[in-house]
Amino acid sequence: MDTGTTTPDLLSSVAGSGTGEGRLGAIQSKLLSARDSGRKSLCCYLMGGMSPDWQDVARAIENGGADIVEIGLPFSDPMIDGPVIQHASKLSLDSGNSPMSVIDSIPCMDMSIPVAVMTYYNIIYKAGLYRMAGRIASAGIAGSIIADLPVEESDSWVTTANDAGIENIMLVAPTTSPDRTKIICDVSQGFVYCVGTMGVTGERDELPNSAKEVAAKVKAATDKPTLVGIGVSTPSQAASVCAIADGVILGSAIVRRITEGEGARGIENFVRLLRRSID
Amino acid sequence: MDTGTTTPDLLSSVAGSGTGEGRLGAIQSKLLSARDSGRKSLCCYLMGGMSPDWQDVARAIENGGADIVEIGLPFSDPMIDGPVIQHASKLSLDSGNSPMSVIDSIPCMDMSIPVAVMTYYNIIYKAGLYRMAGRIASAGIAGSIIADLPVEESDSWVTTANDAGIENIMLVAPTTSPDRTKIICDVSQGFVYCVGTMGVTGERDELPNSAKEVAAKVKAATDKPTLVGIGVSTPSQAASVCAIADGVILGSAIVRRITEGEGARGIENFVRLLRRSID
Amino acid sequence: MRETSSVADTYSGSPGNIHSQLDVMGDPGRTGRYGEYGGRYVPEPLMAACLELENEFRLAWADDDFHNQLDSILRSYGGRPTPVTECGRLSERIGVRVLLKREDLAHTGSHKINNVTGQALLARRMGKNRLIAETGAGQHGVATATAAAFMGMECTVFMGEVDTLRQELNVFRMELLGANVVAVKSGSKTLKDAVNEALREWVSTCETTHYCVGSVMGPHPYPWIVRELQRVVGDEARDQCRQLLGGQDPDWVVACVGGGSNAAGTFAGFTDTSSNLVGVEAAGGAAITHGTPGILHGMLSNLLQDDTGQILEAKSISAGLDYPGIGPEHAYLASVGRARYESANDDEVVKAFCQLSELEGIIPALESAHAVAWVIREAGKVIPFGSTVLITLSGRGDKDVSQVRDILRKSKNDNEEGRVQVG
Amino acid sequence: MRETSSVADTYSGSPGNIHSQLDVMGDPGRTGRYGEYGGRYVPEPLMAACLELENEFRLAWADDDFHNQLDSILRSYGGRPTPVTECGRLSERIGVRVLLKREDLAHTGSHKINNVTGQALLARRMGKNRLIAETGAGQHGVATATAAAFMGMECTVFMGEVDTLRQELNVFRMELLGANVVAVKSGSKTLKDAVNEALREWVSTCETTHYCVGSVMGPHPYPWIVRELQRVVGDEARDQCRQLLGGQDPDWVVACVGGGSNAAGTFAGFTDTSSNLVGVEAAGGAAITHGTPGILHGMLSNLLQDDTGQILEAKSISAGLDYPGIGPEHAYLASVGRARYESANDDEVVKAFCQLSELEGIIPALESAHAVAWVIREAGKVIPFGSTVLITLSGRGDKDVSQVRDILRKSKNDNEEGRVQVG
Ligand SMILES: Cc1ncc(COP(=O)(O)O)c(C=O)c1O
Ligand SMILES: Cc1ncc(COP(=O)(O)O)c(C=O)c1O
Repeated sequence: MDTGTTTPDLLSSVAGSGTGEGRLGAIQSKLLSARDSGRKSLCCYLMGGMSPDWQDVARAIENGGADIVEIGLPFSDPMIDGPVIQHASKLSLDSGNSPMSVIDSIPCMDMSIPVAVMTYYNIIYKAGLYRMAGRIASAGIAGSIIADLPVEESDSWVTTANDAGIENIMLVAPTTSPDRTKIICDVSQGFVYCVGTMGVTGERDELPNSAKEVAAKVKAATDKPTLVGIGVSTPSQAASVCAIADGVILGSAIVRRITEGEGARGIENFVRLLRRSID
Repeated sequence: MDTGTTTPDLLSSVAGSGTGEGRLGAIQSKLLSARDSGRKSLCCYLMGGMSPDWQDVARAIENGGADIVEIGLPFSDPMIDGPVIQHASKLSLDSGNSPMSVIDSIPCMDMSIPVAVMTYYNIIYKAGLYRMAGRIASAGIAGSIIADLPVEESDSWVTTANDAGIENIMLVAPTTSPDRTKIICDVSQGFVYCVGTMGVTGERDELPNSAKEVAAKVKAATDKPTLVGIGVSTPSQAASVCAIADGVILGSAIVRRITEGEGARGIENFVRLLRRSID
Repeated sequence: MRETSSVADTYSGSPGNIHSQLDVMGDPGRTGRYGEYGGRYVPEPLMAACLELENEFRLAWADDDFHNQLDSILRSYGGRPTPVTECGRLSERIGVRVLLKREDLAHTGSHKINNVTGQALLARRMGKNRLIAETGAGQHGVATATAAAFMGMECTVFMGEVDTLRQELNVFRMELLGANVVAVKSGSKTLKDAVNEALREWVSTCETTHYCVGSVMGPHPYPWIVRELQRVVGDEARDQCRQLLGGQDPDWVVACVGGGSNAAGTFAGFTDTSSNLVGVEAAGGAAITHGTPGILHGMLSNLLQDDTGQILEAKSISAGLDYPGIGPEHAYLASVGRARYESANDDEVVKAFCQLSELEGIIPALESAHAVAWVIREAGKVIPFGSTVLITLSGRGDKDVSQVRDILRKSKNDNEEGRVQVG
Repeated sequence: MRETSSVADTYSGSPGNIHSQLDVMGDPGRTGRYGEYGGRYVPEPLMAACLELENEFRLAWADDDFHNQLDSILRSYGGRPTPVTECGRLSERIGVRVLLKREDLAHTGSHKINNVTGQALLARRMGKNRLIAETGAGQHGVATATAAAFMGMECTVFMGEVDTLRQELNVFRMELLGANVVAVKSGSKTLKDAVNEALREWVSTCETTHYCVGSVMGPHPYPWIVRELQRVVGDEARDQCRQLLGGQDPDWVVACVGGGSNAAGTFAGFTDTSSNLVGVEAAGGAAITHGTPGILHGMLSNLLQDDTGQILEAKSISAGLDYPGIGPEHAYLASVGRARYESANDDEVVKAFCQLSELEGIIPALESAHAVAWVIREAGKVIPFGSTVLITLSGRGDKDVSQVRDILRKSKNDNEEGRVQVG
């Protein structure tokens, strides 16, 4: 058994760990400098390997004006994802991709914006934390988002990732208590991922009230960049959230378009629309 | 509720009732005089109404040399009958016959040998004992055999039947105890019906040992005519039983032949064979 | 016994504690009479077996060892005692306090196990190593096969061919338990014919075989034996009710009636109380309401029959109540007014089935749902608001779920078709 | 908690009373760890609900009123205590003394009712009036729907689409009980996807809804809660065994393992005895034997997964064991050697199913038949002749009868075809 199990016994032991301090990573510096220059940030998600042209799409996202691209590593049981991303994950696996194959293809994509991988903890745990951190780092990936790794369980990964130079981004939810929010904000690196709605990933017609509330809560707790994802689906919703947040994360709205056959050009246009709406 | 329920509380109360004594009925006198003249008796059964020509068949039975004809009154649930007679009962009911219609057709058949009806107690009970006894007697029927009326329950019917001049024939089984045999023999009128085998009506390849044993048991207990039925199927079996018994009763062997389409002529020949085998 | 009709005259129509002086549900004597009902109308070949059985039962029932053995099996194998459940939500809904005696929790899913366990022990005592039984829906057949398996006895179950097709899974269940299932092709090919066939088989095998009758029916001593073996239901329930009701008895005690064994066992615990006893028959098999006295399967009781004495088929949604007769003691209790007998129709029963499931999380056997249906219907009418009612839930409804689904689907389709035609 | 690996080193491979000094099966603490296993790997949106649940459970479980309420419902509604049955004929056949803890007699037909009743009470305590649950074969779904009906709560059950088709009748049963059944069309459309979907639903409704997890799995505090709620099985069984065995404990205590709740509840009663504890997995779902550590559904435990961490489908004859993981405490007990985990294959299981039916008149759930199958196989081998073995019979097999019939028919046909080809 590897180090994945050396978790802190109590939340309090995490609070002082201050892993979020120290030299800034690529993601956090990029987002901070955007904020410093009065710009809102845009982070777009797609599932690695979900379509033959996914690498082109990733570049299109960059070209469209995103600040960060978030790349999903496929997992059979994506517990916080709605049908759109579940399906993308399945498409990726069914066409013979694996989390590692996705990681390994990142370097040749030659992205100039920072890349973060988003996945579930078993993918990392099974590979071995050290091995996975090395692999991610050597692929030039800047950050990680582990959907099912709450702060209590995050110590091992955060340590290992940091050693490899990876920023680990943590989530704050509408139901996260103030105390807890403070701790998560301390631990999170790159930015704080505000979960905009109580629910799984997926597009919604209306921006939930909770999206702005959680952003406000996080902004009150930290100076770190504060991006809202889950529940933000359209350019106008993105604009609305950015009244408070430092930026937005869009996933399902993009993944759905890819699934529906929209190519790199179409995605680039959509990202451009998003960019324009928050600028 | 009619008198059908005034049954004796205990077997012992039956023992002394001696309903079997007194003036002799047609059946008993016929069988006794046969015995006195060294002849064995033959009783043949058919189900009333089982075929369009059943009345002709009954006369054929007489012509073939039977001493008694036993006519079944159809009942939906003939508990001691095997498949052959069950089926005959169903045929009779299905063609619109009823117990009463069978009884009522006896007079015009103009039989010169005594007729006994064989049925189940519900047929009598439902009609009313008094009414049924009257109807049977006015049809010129001499005797009754009620398959499911053991001696304990027989008091009401025996009294009513006797008053109407009907001889009620009772059964003794292989399992009937000696004491009980004595009582049944006392109560039975016409003859004592020895159940030749532990089982339902139906033909059997071999004559069961019990056929002779039960006959011997009954003969040791009474001077009344002792006929064996159930389990006797062929002329040679009939002959074999008559080594001990005063006669035999054949039912299924005849009913099967009728069911299979054998007409009056065929039945008459079969009865003649039987007659010859026991003479 | 001979005073029956005067007793009936005195008490008929007046249920209540006046009866506590009567020895109702006692020993029916050597003749097996309940007033005018009961008796032993079997062909002579079966008399010896019936007499032997009566004698053995009298000895066994007076024998502490036998009771200890039986009680121990029922406890450690059969799941007794079964609880009494307070039905909070149903009670609130209908305005009377409903308690359920939970025979659905007994092994094999109904009260039938109480009876077969006792009879199997009795058979062993008599040196008979084979059981035969009739079954309708299969509950009694499964219970008998179960007892036979547990005690290492042979077992043959007679089941109407129609029922073997309707209840194919129960046939397999009995076979799994090691029983031989015979499909009866005579008569209406249903329960009453299965009884006939079991009796026929018994005639030829009674020296080695015990006929395990499934309800308080058949020739004496069966109605008595089965009632005594089911008495545990009523005895337990009375004690449990008194605990729940601060020493009081329920105002009403209600049970469904096919042959009448769960009702008889239940009533037996309450005859000397002031509880009103109600047996609920299937509307299509209401031998007390629509039947007339007659003799079938060895007993004098109320039967569904035509004018000429031919037995009619009972027709109900629940195979376990599809019997054209009723136990003779029930005919007696009805005649003296110590119990009343009502009926519930198929529609009410399906509704009650659904209501109990949804309100209490208990899916009742369709048979048992008859008792529930009557209580739901009469709450606030015959049963005054605020009364306390004990219902014996004779069995669980898992066996009936697919049938009810089909019924509900059909009635939904019919309604939809109806709507289409209207629109 | 931190000494885990040294504990594992000291004791691994040596089951026996040496462990009685350990606080095995105690409070897993705030982190919910069983050695290295367990934990709480859920997305942040669920953390508040998990923490609230843990806090509430700690309060409730320390509250006599809560225990009294729970015990009273389990007794008067759920049919507890369930008996321990001595299997005379099976014991004679295999040469070891077999006792069965009869969870098949509990309401709804399995041990699942113990867990859901407790969780429903807990939900009510938390002011949540809606239950959601995942289900595979439908047993836990039926149990949850039952508890919801009884307590007047709303209920939604998630069930893989494949399973809704395989277990159509259980879907209707849940609907009868008033639950809303959602057919899950994602992933393999079976149990693990139902869990995913229930978790997803919980994310959006956790403020009003309690997720009633069906086994000792999921994020802390579920494995602990469910084990504690199932502990009643083991506690009762130990007392009952001591009564039967003159104060002794059984040499072996055996239970089947899907998620592991009936085994955990049973083992909990025996950790401080010298009994050997054995969990029996389905050969096609043997997460301990063939799995590797990983994280799924909020817990770190042994999982069936490929090299890249994708979860594999479990495949077994019994839907209730078709789970690619196992409760984290079992992974722990295996790692420290306090319990051993074995497996039984489909053929053995069908045979055991038939044998127990025929010899004891008890038709076991296919799940439970795994435990029986292992005991039959190992009697005289791993289990010395003359040993005493307690098997928890987690449920009844009525739900499985039609499946077994089809299997037996198919194998009969295959054999016959085989014979024809040969001859
Ligand atoms: C559950 C259940 N209840 C009731 C009955 C009716 O029998 P009785 O009236 O003898 O209780 C049956 C018969 O099969 C049954 O299965
Ligand atoms: C009867 C029965 N036994 C066992 C199980 C397996 O669950 P667990 O391992 O949690 O006891 C199930 C699950 O559905 C079941 O229905």
